[in-house]
Amino acid sequence: MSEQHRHESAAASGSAAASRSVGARRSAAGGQSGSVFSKSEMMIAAAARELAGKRVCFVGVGLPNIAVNLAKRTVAPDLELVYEAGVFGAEPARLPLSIGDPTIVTGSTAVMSMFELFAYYLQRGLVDVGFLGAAQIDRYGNINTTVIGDYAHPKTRLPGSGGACEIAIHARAVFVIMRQSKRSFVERIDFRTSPGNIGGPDGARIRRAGGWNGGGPSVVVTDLGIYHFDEATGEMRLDSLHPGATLEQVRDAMGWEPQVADRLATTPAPSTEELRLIREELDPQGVYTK
Amino acid sequence: MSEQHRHESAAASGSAAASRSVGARRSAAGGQSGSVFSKSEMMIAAAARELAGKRVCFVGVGLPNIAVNLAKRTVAPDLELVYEAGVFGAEPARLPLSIGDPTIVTGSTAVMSMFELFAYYLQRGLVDVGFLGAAQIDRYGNINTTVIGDYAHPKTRLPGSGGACEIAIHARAVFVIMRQSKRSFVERIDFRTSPGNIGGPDGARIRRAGGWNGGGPSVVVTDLGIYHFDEATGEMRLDSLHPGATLEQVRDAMGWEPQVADRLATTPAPSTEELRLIREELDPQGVYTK
Amino acid sequence: MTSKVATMADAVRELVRDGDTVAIEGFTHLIGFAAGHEIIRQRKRDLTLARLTPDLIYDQMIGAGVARKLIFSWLGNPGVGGLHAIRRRIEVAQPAPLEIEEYSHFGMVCRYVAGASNLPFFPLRSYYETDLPAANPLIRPIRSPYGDETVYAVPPLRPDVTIVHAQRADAAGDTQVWGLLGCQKEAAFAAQRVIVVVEELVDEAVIRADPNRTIIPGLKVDAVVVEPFGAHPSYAQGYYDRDNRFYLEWEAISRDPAALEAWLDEWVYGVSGRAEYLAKLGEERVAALRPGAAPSQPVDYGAYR
Amino acid sequence: MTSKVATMADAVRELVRDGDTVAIEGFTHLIGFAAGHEIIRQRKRDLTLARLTPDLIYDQMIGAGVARKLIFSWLGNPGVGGLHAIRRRIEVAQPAPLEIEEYSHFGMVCRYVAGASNLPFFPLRSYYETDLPAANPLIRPIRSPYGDETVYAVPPLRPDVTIVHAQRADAAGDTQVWGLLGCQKEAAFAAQRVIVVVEELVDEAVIRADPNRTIIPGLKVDAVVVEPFGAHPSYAQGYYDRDNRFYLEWEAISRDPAALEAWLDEWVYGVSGRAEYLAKLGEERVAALRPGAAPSQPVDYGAYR
Repeated sequence: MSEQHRHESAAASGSAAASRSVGARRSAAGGQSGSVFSKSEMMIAAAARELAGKRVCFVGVGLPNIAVNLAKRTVAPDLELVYEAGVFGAEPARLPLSIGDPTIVTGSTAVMSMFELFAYYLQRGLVDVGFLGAAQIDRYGNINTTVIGDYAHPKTRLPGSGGACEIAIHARAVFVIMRQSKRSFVERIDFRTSPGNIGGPDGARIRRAGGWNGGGPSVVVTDLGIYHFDEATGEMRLDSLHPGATLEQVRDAMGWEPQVADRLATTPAPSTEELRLIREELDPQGVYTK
Repeated sequence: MSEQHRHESAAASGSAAASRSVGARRSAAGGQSGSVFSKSEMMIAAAARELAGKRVCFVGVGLPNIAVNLAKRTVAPDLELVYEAGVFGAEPARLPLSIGDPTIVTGSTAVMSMFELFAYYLQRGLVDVGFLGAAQIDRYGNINTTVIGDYAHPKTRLPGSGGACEIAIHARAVFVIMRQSKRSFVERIDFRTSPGNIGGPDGARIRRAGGWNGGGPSVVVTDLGIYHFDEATGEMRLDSLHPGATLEQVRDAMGWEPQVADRLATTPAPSTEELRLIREELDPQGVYTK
Repeated sequence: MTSKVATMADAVRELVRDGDTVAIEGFTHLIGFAAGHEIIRQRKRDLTLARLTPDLIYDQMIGAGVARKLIFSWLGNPGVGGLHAIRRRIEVAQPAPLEIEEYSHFGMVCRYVAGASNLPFFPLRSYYETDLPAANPLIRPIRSPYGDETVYAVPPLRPDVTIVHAQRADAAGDTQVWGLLGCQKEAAFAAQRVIVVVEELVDEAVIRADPNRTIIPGLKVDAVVVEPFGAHPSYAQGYYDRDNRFYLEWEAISRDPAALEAWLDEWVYGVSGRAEYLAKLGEERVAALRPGAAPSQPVDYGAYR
Repeated sequence: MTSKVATMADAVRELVRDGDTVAIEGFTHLIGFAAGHEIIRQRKRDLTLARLTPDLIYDQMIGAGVARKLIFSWLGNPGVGGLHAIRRRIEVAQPAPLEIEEYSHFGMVCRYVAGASNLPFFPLRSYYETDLPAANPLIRPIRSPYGDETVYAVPPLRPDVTIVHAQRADAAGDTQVWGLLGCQKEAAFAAQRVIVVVEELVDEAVIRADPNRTIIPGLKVDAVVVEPFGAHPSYAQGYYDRDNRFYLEWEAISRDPAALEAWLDEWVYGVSGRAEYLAKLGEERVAALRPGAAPSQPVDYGAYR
């Protein structure tokens, strides 16, 4: 299962989840679009913009699905949607409510066995971007979706890897969408399900030496801002604050002292067109965005 | 490629081949059927009878194909035909002239990739009988279809393994159909392409210990008689002489002193019904049987 | 050709034995709920259940007490929440502990491929720099015989019984699926015994008119059970949609052991089989799940005579 | 979406380079004769040719001098005889030696699977107690990390170019095949560059109406060449039969270097491409190869809106 599933089950396990923004819809101050928008809408728009120029995207359901479809309608018209269930080139006629939705199959380019999907597409290195969610993430982008507490006697049993550890290793770039809090942005994760930049500075070297396809985590979009990763240290760096968010809020919502870009930007608010697409075409019932 | 191909290419390379019976058609003395029949017809009928009770057969084209189809109409009505090209449950509407014949696909039960055919059917152990031909065979049923002479500087380059080494290892039983001569029944084969009973007495042990599916060679049908293999010694044993063939002819056509059954039988000649099926339904043009 | 058509009750009674390793496969598509319910109804015990995504069906089965062990790669109710009956057994051993053996999706798939291929292991490039090999010592590094690269290996998974739901089969068990294929073929070939549950029983001629769609030959099939809507609340491509309402409702049922027990009493123990379950569900709800038509075009195999 | 449709001449000129490892796959079915002839016509040199069954097409190409090495598993003219141009180079180095690298069928298939899967090796249970590992030191034993079983490994095969013939594709290169699948999918995913040659160019909607038949997505395809009867004298399921007469005739042509040269002059160098080749072949001979109809029935994918 992909992003949103891990996500939401993590939510059900007591962790923060992006979809849990009920009540926040259209409550945040508007940006350049002049309109109000929810935190989820900001996260979707920010993630979609990062997909500019990408070709093949391993999709999860929920926010990543909407972000990917928004990108396809804006910055990445040639984006091909891959679902781990064994679909390439999906053209869903409705917003899939889960990855177990037959609409991802009808009208797709190719359906293949899961062996072929994972071996010939993902492990072969044909996937440009994969989305991951996290119950816990550390400063190097390593992710835990397995357990809170000890593996043998967990305080909270999370869903586990699914395809996440494979996406983390093989997707050329990894996008993370998640809400941040001291419980989710932690100094030390309880279990490493999906490798990010591993120990930090030598993460890139370990990936190259091991012949991994993936370059590691590329961007983390939270409800407060956008992080990229410093090439030298492998550490997450806050590059942009969402409209209305403050550095203090960010510091209060993470377990380590964050690196902050010299020129900290403000994320452009969702444009009128982005909001129109999200609200009218992609999630008209507001299932994921309210 | 399967039996007949190896076979015929071996023929083209100067070795004996079962299909080279041109001119022999209906020249041999008749048996209980009272009619005349060719050496090829005798070989086909003898091989077909050995298929009694078998379920899944890896088919080659030529004599094995006719033998298998004869068995399906007589002693083994439930026989399923498997072609290495990736077909299970073929029902050819005409006699396939090669394994590259589309008639093996149309109307079959299942078509799959060659990976799946070899991995999930053959290596998995689902094939009861495989047919092999040989340019050279030794007393333990080890087979050479690779080279005559030295591998690096061959006197005659033969086709090679194709799927033969896999059939020899994985088919529960291996049937060999070939003409015998001092050049083909040899004391020492030049190259072991397909293992039979290996060194003889410990062949069965090696197969068991290595976890092979295959029990080794089961029967060799030649133009002169029928051989099975002695369980204790792993050596070929002449159990039956075809009508009109003599022990002297047999000895003159092999490179070692053959084991002969205490009660050497005479192969029942092709029955009227066997001959009718071969001549009217299976090879009406006499391509393989004249 | 002998018919392998059987009732679900007979197929499960004869082919699923206490203590077996059972794989009900089908990734989001064609999940074998009808078969799982029959296993609950027959009160099978001490099963080892294997499945990439245990999903609601294994939450129900494990909640009902049929299993002692779970082999899996992702444990959740996709898009909704958790599988609380399973989690209770893992987190607080209620009502009993549950042994687990955990992989990633590709790791599970490769285990079935190894089983189907009669291989002693299968290599894959997963697990690097993760804690998974430490959590599951059956995930082992292996060096390539060409250079010094190291990959990981997983062992073959060889279920005693694999159960798959499919769109159609003939009476001999020749089985066809379209839409998502998951790893049903591999799980079936890996197994000792196979039960196929289908939406429709078709004539052998239908199968033979399109052999490329066959995923399992009758040769590997022990029983064919005809059970329309047997994958509900999951879906069957072209036959019915996923019943999302039930997935949403499961969250509350699964959280409460008493509610789970009541649900099992009403919908599993309280019905004789799938026909009664469907009648209880009601015609209207069932009818609402049927999709519009989206037919493929025929292809020509050619008559070669 | 950008169209990848190209002429055979352009596709071969741009995508096949001297010294490349080239795989033209298609096991008995859909053999890429038109592409092979264009490679001969453009006088490519020093190729390493990979293919399970070199068949007539590689006998022609190797006879024409395009290759320095052959990777294969079975060397013959199925049902007829030998490949004498290749054998002359192996047996008596005439007109030049030919390097060979030899496997079994399953070994070759596994090499493509390893290449397609980005694995450093692939395990299989072949080669036990044979002389093949001694003849080819790239076939190596490997111990299972579970117990003391030993199997064999083959290394990945990663062609610079894979060429496959298929029944149909759209302009983006999304390719569909039915009937025998051979190892075309694996050979294509293993390759750096892919040329697809098709009987018919179809609209994207035809592909999307039956996604289970797609074997290669446009993503992996560099050029789509529309070349009806491009697999003659082999066959295309549903389109034309195998032209057995030519396979029989090849035996004599291949045995005689002068006859081979004359044949190449007439049928390859002497024509501009497949259209002229077909015209030379004659309408009657081509028409006689067309089969009767044996259509599959449509399946319903369901419209889910």
